[in-house]
Amino acid sequence: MEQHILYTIAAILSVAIFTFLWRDNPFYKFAEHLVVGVSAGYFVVILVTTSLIPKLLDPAKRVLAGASTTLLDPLVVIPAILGLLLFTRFIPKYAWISRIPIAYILGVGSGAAIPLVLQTYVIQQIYPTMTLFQPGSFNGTGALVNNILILGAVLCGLAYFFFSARHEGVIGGMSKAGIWILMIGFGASFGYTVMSRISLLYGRVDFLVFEWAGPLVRLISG
Amino acid sequence: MQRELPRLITLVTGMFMAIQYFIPHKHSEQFYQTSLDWLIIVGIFSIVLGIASLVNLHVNKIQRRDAGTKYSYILLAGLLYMILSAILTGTDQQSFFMKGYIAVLNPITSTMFALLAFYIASAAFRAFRARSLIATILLVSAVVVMLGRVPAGEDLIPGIAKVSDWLLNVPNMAAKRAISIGLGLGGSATALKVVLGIEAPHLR
Amino acid sequence: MAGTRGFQLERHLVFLLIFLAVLVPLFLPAPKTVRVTPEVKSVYDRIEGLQAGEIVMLPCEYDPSMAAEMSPMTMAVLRQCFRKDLRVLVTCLVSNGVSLVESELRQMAEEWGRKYGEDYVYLGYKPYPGIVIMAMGEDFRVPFPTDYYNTPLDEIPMMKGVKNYQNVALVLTINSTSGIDYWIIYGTGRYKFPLACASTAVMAPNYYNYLQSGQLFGLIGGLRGAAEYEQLVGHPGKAVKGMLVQSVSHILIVALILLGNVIFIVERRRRRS
Amino acid sequence: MHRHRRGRGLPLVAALALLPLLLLQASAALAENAAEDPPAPRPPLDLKAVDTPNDRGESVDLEWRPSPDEADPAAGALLYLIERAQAQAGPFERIADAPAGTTAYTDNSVRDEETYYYRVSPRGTGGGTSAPSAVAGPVRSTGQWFDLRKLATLILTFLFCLTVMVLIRAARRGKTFYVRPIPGLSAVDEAIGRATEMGKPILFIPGISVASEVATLAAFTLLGRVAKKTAEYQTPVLVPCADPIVMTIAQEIVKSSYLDAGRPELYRQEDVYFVTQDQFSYTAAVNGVMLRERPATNFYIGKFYAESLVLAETGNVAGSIQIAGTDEITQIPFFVAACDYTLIGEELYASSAYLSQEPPLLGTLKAQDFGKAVGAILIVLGVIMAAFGQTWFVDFFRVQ
Repeated sequence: MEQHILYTIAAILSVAIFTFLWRDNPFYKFAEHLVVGVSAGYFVVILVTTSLIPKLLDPAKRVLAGASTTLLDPLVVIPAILGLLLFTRFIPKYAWISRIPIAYILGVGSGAAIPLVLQTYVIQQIYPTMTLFQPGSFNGTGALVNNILILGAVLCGLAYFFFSARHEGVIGGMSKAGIWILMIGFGASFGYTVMSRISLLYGRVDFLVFEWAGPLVRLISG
Repeated sequence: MQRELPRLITLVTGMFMAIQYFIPHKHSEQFYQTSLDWLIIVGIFSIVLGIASLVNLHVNKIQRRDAGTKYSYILLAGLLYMILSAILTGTDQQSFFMKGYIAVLNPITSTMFALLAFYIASAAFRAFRARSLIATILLVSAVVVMLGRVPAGEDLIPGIAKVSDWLLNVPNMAAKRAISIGLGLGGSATALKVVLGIEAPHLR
Repeated sequence: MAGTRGFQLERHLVFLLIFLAVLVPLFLPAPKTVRVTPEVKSVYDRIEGLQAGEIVMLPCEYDPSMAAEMSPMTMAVLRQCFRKDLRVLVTCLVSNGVSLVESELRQMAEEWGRKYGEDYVYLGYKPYPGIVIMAMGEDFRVPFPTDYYNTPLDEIPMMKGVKNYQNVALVLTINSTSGIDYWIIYGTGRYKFPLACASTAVMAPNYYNYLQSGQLFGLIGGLRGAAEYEQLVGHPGKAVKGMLVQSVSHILIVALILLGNVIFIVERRRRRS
Repeated sequence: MHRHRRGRGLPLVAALALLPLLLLQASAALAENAAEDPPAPRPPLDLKAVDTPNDRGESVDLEWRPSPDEADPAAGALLYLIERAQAQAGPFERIADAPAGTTAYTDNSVRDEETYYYRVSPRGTGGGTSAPSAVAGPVRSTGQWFDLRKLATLILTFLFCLTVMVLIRAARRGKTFYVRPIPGLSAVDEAIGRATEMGKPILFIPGISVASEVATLAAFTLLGRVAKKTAEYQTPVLVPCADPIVMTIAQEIVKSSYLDAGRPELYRQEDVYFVTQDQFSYTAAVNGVMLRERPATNFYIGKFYAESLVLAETGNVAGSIQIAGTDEITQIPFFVAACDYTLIGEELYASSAYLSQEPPLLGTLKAQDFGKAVGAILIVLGVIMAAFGQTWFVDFFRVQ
C-alpha cells in the first residue's frame, strides 16, 4: 500500500516537471524548490555519513578514548584547520584568510592536472594516430583508406585550432577542411545520442503508465 | 601578506603534485592519498558555506516578502525534512530519508533527464537549418546517423547503417582526437598559469 | 546557429509529437515486422532443439542502468526455456545487478508456475568474474558452495549430478559488460562448451568476428536483437515496443528537420522577393 | 574496437587476480581421484625472479618457460605450484598456483627489506608433483623513484612548461603576438552591451564541476573579465553555483572586479549563490531563473554533462543570447545546436587571453600553438617511422 503512496507522489512530481514544457507555472516552481531543498539535504547527509564520520569524527573519538597513541594525528588536524579557516568568510575583516584553504585546493587540482592532462588528452591521442599504418594494425584497402582519411582529418582539425596564424593559404585551406570535419563529427555525435535520450522518456512514460497508473487502477477497481 | 601567502601555497602544492605524478614509490603514493583525504576533509567544511548561502538567500527572500516567498518555505522544508529524517530514522532502505529519495529526488531528476527527449527534437527542428555550408554539413551528418541507428531507417535507405557507422568511426573519431589534443594543451597551460600565479582566481 | 527565436506554437507542437511518438506505441499491438537476423535465429533454434529437462545456463551480467536494453532479452529467453520445460541455472557476476536479475527470474518463474530448486536455480554473485568462470569449469561448488539463498548446492535437487559446464546444454551470457571476453577466453576457450552472448548495441559489432570463428554460436545485439527474439518467442513485449518507439521518434525528428528546412527556404525566398 | 593481441595466453591481469584460495580447493579436489600414478611432468625451464619495475615496491615478477610436457595430455602439467623461501635451501612454502599455459606470475605479498628465493613445480593431470625447477633468487623488491613508462610525458611536459614561461617573459618585455578573431569571444562585448540596453541581468553558469577541474579554472578567468564589464555597464551578473568552493571563489572574483571598476557598492553577494550539488536539481533551479529573470545573455563556461541541452534550450525559450564553452567533447554538439556562439575545444582556454589582450596570456596562447605544431610533426614523423617498421620511436610514446 505504501508503495502506491510513494509512486503517486513520484508521479505527481514527474507530471509537474513535464508541465515546464508548456511554460513556467506554480506546479513546476513547487517541484523545483522542493527538489533543490531535498537534494541539498540529501548531499549533506551523504557527506556526513561517508566523509565526516569516517574521516573526522571516528579519529577524534579514538583520540578521546585514548585508543590511539598520538595525541593529535597531524594528518587529520591540519586539514581540519584548513577547513575551519574557510569560516573566516563570515568575518569581513579576516575574510582574506579563507584564501589559504582555497589556494591549497587550487594548488592540488591544477598541479596534478599539468602532467595528467598532457598525457591523457595529448600523448594518448597522438600515439594511436602514429600507429595507424604500422604493419598489422589494419587489414584490407578499406581500412587503409580510412586510416589515411583519419590522419588527414586529425591534422586539419589541429590546423583549425591555430590561434597565432592568419587562416590563409595552406593553413587556411586545412583549417576550413578542419571545421568541416569537426561539424561532421558533431552531427554524428548528436545523431548517435538521440536514441539514449528517447529511451529516457520511454522509461518515464512506462513508469507513469504501467508501474503507477496500472496497479492503482487495478487497486481501485479490484 | 594577503596575496603572497596564498600564491606561495598554490605554487608549492602545485609543484609537489606535478612531480608526484612521475614517482611511483610508496611515499609518493601516500602523499597523493593524503592530499585527496585532505581535499575531502576541507570539502566537509565547505558544505557549511554552501548551505549557509542557500538558507540565507531564501530566509532573506521570506523577510523581504519578495514574490514567491511561499516557494522558499517549501525549499527550506525539503532541506529540513531530509536532515531530520536521516537523524531520526537513519538512512537504510525503509527510513523516511530513503522514502524522500524514492518519492521526490529520484523521480524529479529522472524526469528532468527525460526532458532531453523533447529538447533534442526542438533543438534539431530549430537549429538544423541549411543556413550555411557548415550548418548543412552538421544537419546531413546528424540525419544520416539518426537513420542509420534504427531498423526503419535501414528499410527507408538500404545501406545507411554502413554510412552511419563510417561517420562515427572515421570523421567523428578524428574530430575527437584533434579537439582532445587542443584541449590538452590549453588545459595544461591554464593549470600551469594558476600554479605560477599568472592567472590567479584565488588572489583577486 | 540558433537563428530565429522559434514561434511558441512550433515548439509545443514538436513536444506534443514526441510525446505521442513515445506514448502511442505503448498501446498499439506490437508489429510483426521485425526482420530476424541469422545470428539471433541460431540462438533461438539451438534452445528450441533441446530436450525437456536439459539445463540452460544464463549468466545475466548487467545492472539497473542497463536494464532497459538487457532485461527484455532475459525475459524472452526465460519465457522460451520455461515453455519448453527446460531447467535454468542463472548467475549474476555484476554486484549491483544481483537483486534486479533475481526479481526478473522470480517474476518469470511465477508466471510459468516453476518451482525453485527443481526447475530453476539462482547462484547470485561472486567477485573476480575471470576466476569464477574458470573455477566453474572445475565445479560450480568451488566459487558457489551455496546458492543465492545460502542453501548448499548438494541439497538442491536440480544440482544433483550437475558438476560443471559439461553437465549444461549451453551457456547464453546476457552481458552489458566487457565480461563477455572472460566467457570467451576462460570459459569456452578452456572448457569447450557451446556459448552464445547477448550484448548491448554498442558492444555487439566487437563480437561478430567471434561468431565467424565459431567461438560463439549466436549473438543477440542490443534492443533490436531482443525485439527479434521476443518475436521469435511469439510474445512481443518491451523490446519490440521499444524499437517501435525508437523508429517512430527517429523518423519523426528527421521529418521535423526536413520540415524546418522547407520553412526556412520558403521564408528566405519570400524575404528576397 | 581493433583487437591487436588475439588470445595471447593469459593476460597478466588474470594471472595477477588468481586467488590462491579458489585454486587450492580445485587442486585438492583433483588430488582425491589420483587412482594410478602416471609419470610426473618435467619442471619448467630458466625461471627468473626480478623486482617489479616502475612500481611502489613490495612486488616481485616471476617468469619461466613452460614445462616441455605441457602439451602431452597424459603427463601434461595442469598447474604450476609457485613456492617461496627466504634461504637458497628453503624451507619452501607454497604461495600460489598458476594454471597451465601461464608463464608469469607477480608475487605482491613480499616486504621490501627481505630477500627471497623462488621455485616452480608443475602438477600433472594425474596429480603427481614432479621435481621442482631450478631455484631463482636471491631477489629483493624495491620501489622506484621514477616511472620510466612516463618518460615521454615528463619530457613533453617540461618542454611545454619551458615554452610557456619563455614566451611569457618575452611578452612582458614587449613582444606582441597576433591572435586570430574568435567569433564567440568578439560577441561577449556586444552581448553585455545588449544586456545594459535592456536593463536585464547576465547569467553566468560556471559549469557543475568542482573548483580544481581545469574547465572550471577557465570559467573563473572568463568570469573575471565578464564581471569587470558588467560593473562598468552597471548590469547585475547572476552566478548560480553547484559547488560551495566554486561559489566562494566566484564571489571573490566578482567582488574584486567591481572593486577594480570603481563600483564596489554595486556588488551584491546574494547574486553569487550556491544552489545544490545534484546535477538535475541544479538544472531545474537554473531553468526557473532563466524564465523568471529573463537574462539578456547566458554564459555556459566550464564542465557540463547531459544537462547542457536542457539549460541551453530553456535559455533559447527565454530569448537570451547564449555563449557556451566546455571541454566535455560529447556536449559541444548540443551547445553548437542550441547556442548563438560556441567556443569549440581549445577556444575555451583562449578566451581569457583573447578578451584581456594581456601579453603574458597571449604568450601562453603562442606556446599552445607551438605544442600543436610539435604534435603534428610527431604524428607525421611517427607515421613514417612506424610504416617502415621502426616501432622503437612510436613505442617511446606508448603509455600503459
